[in-house]
Amino acid sequence: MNKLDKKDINKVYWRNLFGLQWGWNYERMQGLGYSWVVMPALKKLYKDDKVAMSKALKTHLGFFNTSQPMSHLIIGADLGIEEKTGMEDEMAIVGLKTGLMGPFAGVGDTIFLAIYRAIIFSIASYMALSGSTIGLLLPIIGGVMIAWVRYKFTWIGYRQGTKLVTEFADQMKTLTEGASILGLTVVGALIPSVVNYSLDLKYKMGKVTLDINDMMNQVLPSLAPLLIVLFSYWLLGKKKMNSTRLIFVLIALGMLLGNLKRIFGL
Amino acid sequence: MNKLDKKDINKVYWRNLFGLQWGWNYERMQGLGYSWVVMPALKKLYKDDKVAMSKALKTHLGFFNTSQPMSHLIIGADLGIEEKTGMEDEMAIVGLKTGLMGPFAGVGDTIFLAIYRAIIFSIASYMALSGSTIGLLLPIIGGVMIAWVRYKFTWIGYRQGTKLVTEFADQMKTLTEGASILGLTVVGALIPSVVNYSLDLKYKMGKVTLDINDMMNQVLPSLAPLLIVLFSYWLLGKKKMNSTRLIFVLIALGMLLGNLKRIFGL
Amino acid sequence: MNKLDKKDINKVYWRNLFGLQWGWNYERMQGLGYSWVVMPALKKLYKDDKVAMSKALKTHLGFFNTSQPMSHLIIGADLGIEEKTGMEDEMAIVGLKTGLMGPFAGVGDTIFLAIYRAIIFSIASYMALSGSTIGLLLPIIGGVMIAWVRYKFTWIGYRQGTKLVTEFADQMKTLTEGASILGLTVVGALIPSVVNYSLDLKYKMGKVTLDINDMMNQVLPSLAPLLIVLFSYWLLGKKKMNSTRLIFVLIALGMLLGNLKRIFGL
Amino acid sequence: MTVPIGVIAVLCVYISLGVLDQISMQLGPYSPLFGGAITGLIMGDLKTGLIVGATLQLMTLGVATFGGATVPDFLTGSVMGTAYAIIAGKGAEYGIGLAVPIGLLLTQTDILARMANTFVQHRADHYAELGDYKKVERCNVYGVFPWILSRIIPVAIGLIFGQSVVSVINSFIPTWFMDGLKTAGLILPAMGIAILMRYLPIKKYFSFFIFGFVMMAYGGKNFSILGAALVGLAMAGIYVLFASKKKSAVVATGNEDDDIEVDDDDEVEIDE
Amino acid sequence: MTVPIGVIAVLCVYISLGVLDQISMQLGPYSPLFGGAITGLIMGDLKTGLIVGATLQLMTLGVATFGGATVPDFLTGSVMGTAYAIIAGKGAEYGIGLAVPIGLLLTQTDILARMANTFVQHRADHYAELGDYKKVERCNVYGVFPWILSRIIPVAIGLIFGQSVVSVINSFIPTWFMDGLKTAGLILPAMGIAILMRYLPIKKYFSFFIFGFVMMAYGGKNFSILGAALVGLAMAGIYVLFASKKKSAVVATGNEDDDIEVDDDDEVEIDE
Amino acid sequence: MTVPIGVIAVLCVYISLGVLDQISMQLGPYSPLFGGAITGLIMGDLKTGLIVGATLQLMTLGVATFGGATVPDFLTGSVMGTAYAIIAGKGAEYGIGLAVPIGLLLTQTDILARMANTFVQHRADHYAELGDYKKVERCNVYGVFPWILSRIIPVAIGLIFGQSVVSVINSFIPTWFMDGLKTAGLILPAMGIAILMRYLPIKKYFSFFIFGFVMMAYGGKNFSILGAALVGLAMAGIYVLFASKKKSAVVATGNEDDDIEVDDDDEVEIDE
Ligand SMILES: OC[C@H]1O[C@H](O)[C@@H](O)[C@@H](O)[C@@H]1O
Ligand SMILES: OC[C@H]1O[C@H](O)[C@@H](O)[C@@H](O)[C@@H]1O
Ligand SMILES: OC[C@H]1O[C@H](O)[C@@H](O)[C@@H](O)[C@@H]1O
Repeated sequence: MNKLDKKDINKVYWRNLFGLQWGWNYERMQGLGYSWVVMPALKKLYKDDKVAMSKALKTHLGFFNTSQPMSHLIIGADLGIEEKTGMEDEMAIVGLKTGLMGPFAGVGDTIFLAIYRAIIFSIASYMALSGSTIGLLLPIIGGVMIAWVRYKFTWIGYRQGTKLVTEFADQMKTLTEGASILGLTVVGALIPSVVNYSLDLKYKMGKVTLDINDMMNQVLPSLAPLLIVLFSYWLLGKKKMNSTRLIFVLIALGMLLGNLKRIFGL
Repeated sequence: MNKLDKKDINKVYWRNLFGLQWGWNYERMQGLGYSWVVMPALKKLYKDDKVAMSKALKTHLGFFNTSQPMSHLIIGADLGIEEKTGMEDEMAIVGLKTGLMGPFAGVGDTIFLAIYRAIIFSIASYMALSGSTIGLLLPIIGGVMIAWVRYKFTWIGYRQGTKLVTEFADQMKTLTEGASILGLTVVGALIPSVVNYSLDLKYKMGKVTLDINDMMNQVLPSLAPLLIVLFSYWLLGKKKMNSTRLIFVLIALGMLLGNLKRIFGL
Repeated sequence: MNKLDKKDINKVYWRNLFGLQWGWNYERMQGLGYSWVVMPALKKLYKDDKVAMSKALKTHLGFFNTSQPMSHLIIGADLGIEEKTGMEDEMAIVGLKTGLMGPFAGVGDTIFLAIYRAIIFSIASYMALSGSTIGLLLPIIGGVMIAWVRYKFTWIGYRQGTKLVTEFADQMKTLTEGASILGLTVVGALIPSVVNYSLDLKYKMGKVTLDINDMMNQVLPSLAPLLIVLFSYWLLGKKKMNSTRLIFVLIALGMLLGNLKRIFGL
Repeated sequence: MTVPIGVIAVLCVYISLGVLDQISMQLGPYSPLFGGAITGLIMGDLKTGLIVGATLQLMTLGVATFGGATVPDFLTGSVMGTAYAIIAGKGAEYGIGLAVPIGLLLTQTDILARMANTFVQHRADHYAELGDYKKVERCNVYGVFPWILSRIIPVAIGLIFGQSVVSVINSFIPTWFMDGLKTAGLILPAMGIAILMRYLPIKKYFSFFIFGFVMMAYGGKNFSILGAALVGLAMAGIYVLFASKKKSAVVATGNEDDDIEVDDDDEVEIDE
Repeated sequence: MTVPIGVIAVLCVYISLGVLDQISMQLGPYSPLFGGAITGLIMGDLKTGLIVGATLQLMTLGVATFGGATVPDFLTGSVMGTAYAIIAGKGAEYGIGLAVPIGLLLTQTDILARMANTFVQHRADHYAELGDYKKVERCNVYGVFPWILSRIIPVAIGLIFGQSVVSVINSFIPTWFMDGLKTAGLILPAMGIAILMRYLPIKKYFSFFIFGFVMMAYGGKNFSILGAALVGLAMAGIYVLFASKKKSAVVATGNEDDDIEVDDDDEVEIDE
Repeated sequence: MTVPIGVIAVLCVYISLGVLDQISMQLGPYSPLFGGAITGLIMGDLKTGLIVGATLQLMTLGVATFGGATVPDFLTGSVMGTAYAIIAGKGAEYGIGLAVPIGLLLTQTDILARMANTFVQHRADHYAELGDYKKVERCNVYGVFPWILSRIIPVAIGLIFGQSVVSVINSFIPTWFMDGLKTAGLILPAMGIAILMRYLPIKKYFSFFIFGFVMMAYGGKNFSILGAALVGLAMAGIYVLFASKKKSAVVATGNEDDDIEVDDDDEVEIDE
């Protein structure tokens, strides 16, 4: 009774691995990609049923956006359902996609975009700075491992079908919060390690030299970077502020801070 | 209908900031100060009602004691109530004052006396030891910020009135416990940083010198200070022991420890 | 009405301190020892009642195994019950012994075998390595303190009797979990401190020397020891694997790792 | 020194692979680190490339494109910064200084690509209605062109006129401006971090943010991001432990949930 | 060297401000740190003053007057210790050694002041009954005099006879006594800490005490009280998080309470 | 150099006390540390003994006999390793290298002793049925002989033929084998740790394992096992705090359980 065979699922996996975002656009984001990814399966499932095929394609060309690695779970589950009930229960499929894409984006971006990258690439970069190119292998190895996880996700999604939706949704909140805790710890740690600015302001009074940066570090190490981050965080909370504008604010700040000596005539 | 205007409340704030403890005495502690602080408001509220004024004054001359920064909340709330109902509901006012002064003393002393001081003055002192007088600005800045908090407290108390009593009481326990956690962490950290004693006892056996202090630190760094603190803590738990007596015990101990070399004839 | 006097209990304590495991064997483990330990009390309790004595002895010669320090609580409680009701309620006694020996073994071994030893003997060893024999006193002092705890346990068990069973059982789970947390923290910390292996593999490419161990430590300090431990842990989970076989695996691994230079011809 | 046309071609191929990597697997080529390294390798100065790339990478660790947000194109920045540094022969720092504003400038081309693809999306809708599934599929494939062009064009133009650009920079841009850019580069990573802070529930979990900061601020050279991540993982584990305990505690008065569960494969026969 | 009468007068004014600061805003002048610094400044040896003041401050970090308890008067101790050190020209350590017993001795004058004010309290009661509110107010103002006198008198006397006091100390007090005092000074901070430990619920929260101690004991020079306080704050935050979750969990089976609440101003438009 | 018969006798007495200590109080003599130290003392080279013993001890910190499991006999290994090192005059490292395989070899004698005692157990059953309680008691006492013999025999034989054993080792065993043994010694502690990990609920509480590892891995020389244990104790304290709060929260809606309980002896009179 299984209409899809192993090869179909695997084909969908490969398309998802590479092409989900080729057609990314502001209107439907990953919508075009989604339809391309599932196409090999759709062709199999609805080969005798033009009406269903057209309905399915319309659905899958719609707005979709989530974290790429997590998308495999959704697409897998989608195929599982469509294999059993076709497009009969369209609401179930739309519900699955739109219901999960939000929370999955949250967890997935936190883990795969924020944390994974911060760790792997900071190690690789420090190794590169000390002249070793071997560190460049780290992201490659990590990437292959993630591809493997994405493969597993596809099959888990496909096999569990809707069961996944309800079960994952239950655990999602706890997982998201766990990921947030991990994420915030890393974010806090990033400040002293990637914002390497230190105030270049020394003030001579008679024989004594006041090093403002030393004094700030005596209060709290990396105080200056912390303040700049908190300032940026606060700015981002303002209406009319966005990350691109923030960049210009920070460049202006850099122009100022980089010329303190000139400004104060020291 | 508001009998008190902004100026009245602010006058009370200023008096509270400076004079709550001028008349501090063992019998009523901040009782005399309290009546002086609220006097400008009392005069306004009861200017036509000698009886109420006398009742109010008697109430406010009674025993009162709490952490100064927190007192603003109580005094603010007191004014809020008296403005609405006068001294009619005397029990409400007495209840407010006596009910909150205890827990507020706990939280306030922990935060403003213990923790705030330990942090600000330890930083300032270390800066002073390295020759910089700028550190002296830290407590001044901190103090001004606390004065601002106290100003806010006055108005929050005044505006919320009795609502404050019930709401704060609810959160008080959690807040107190949070403050205790913060406090105990700092207290633990204070031991190695402010008890700088190290056992001055070296013992020569043939070619080898036994440094008792080194050996203790090998077991646990700052073991000697920890033991002295635990001993003091234990002593304070004894009947008949108080902090003044503890001082003399510690001086005696110092006389002993400071002369170990002489005693052992090394 | 007390059939046992202080001397009897103390005699049992001393026997327990030294001889619970003299007759240790694979069939009944501490069974023989148990009967020897409680013998002085049994003789007193059943001196006129051959039947009861025989029944008691048979019971106590049965399988028994727990952490030695904890055994005092069980033996104490056993005596307390037998003093009151003799062997009438045999099930209560058997239940006490078999019910508690398992969980007590868990907590006791964690605290007294794993954690206590790791701490005391690591300190003593580091002191020995720096030439001082005084560190050898540490385990002696610790051992005497444990003997004292065991003495207290005997009396607590004896006085509380069955009450102990129910109360302790309640708290046992929490206590066991607490001990596990403590234990796992120490276990994690043991890895970098006692597995002192570092990969001896340097690779020369032109002027640059690649130190594999340095590179691993850049990723994570003590990565090699961690990997070896995780590998051992994983092996122990395999069917047919036990700790003796693990030793041979590790020796083989050592033969390999210790000759890496020879193998690679560096 | 002008850049040989062959080198420019190879770099254009690389940057195409890079942008495809960025929107799919994110294996590595999409990162400023690789951008610098590979440009350096191709142009014969690997070391400069590694330094420019690694420094830029560390500066942008927190910058990621969440929810389709556009961020500066630091990959192209890294490639061109490295190239200019090698052309000018002025060292890695010069390249880093240029990479930042280049990355910023190219924010716009990324946006153009994402907009352009709205066109293929609509074509796909059209073909879907006609029932021409082949062409629907082709639409997504065509989507790669805007992505690739948005990277190739600036790189090609930038490198072809490389020598002139460099002379302009060297003669017209005042040092205070370059100093300012340098400092801007040092504080720009704050943006990535601030975005992450907005993205994560920091008000609720500020505690963990503090932990991370304190560990790294005081731990200094002895500590690392991986160390912080391990601690974060441990704390997340404790959180989940308690969160799930609480739930069952409420439901079932917490009886069986916190047994020490030992799977079969957990048992260990520690004996001969 | 005797202390000029002008200097004594200025120091008396300062100590008056100091005690008023102590019982009100606690801005700074009330602290041994300021006491040493200002005395040093006035007597022309700021450096000695800073060292005496800072050392004394660190020794008494945990000493605070909770619930009206009397503690040694280390402010006056700091002022006079600094003054004697400068008069004797024997360096900061000499001053610190003297400051401790002086502070201890003056515990008594603080108690006297607090007792004396019982008088103004009773006067105020009296006037209140008469309805003379002006005078009631004046009573609280009069309360400052006992406070001020309790500090001015010892400082004035001590400094007027400064030279003689110093000679007496130098010739009559044996070195073992001074050594003992010095060591006593080193261990005295234990008192402040022990008081705090009694004051806070250490039996319930001993864990946090251990954390604080371990961080500082092993962290050593790389760590600081502010670092410990930040960690403590983070842990308090977690505690409050769990405490409030638990409460609502029991009430409402924990459904809506732990959503990631995002206020409006939290949203961030990360785009062009 | 051959080992004088008197020395062998003394070491046999010591090893007997050692094994009895191991199965009872575990005061110290049972530990490799003492084994090395005492052998060194008796054979006139305390320093070598201390190093062999301490190193072996650190290598086997996690190795303990849970639930009657047999582990290598590193006490005997330590005694004989030290003895051989002194005989051969080749330094502590040589001794450590030998101690490991000796300890491993003697795993078997421990097992024999534990088996042999099944015999006395059965004798005791027999006498118990006869009602001869004296003899039952004696059976347990007889149990010490297998224990003692299992240690004395290898030590005696090993030391009597010490000189020959050493020559055999020196001439026949290749250096690659000794190198391998040395490395094996360095990684063997992993076994003890792995056993502990199997023994404790690591899947549930992996967080604390990570904490311990990270602290020590990054803390390095500045940290210690006692420090880690204190942190572990603190975390266990917090766990118990929350675990008991939760329980009462469910039962009693958490009203009175988390008061700050202050016993009478907690009060402190902080005053004159
Ligand atoms: O946020 C979900 C998702 O949104 C967009 O598609 C891109 O920014 C992805 O990188 C991201 O993972
Ligand atoms: O304890 C509350 C309060 O008591 C007294 O009034 C003084 O010791 C204050 O410093 C303290 O804040
Ligand atoms: O596990 C309980 C107990 O089992 C055996 O009797 C021995 O291994 C003891 O060391 C251990 O304490």
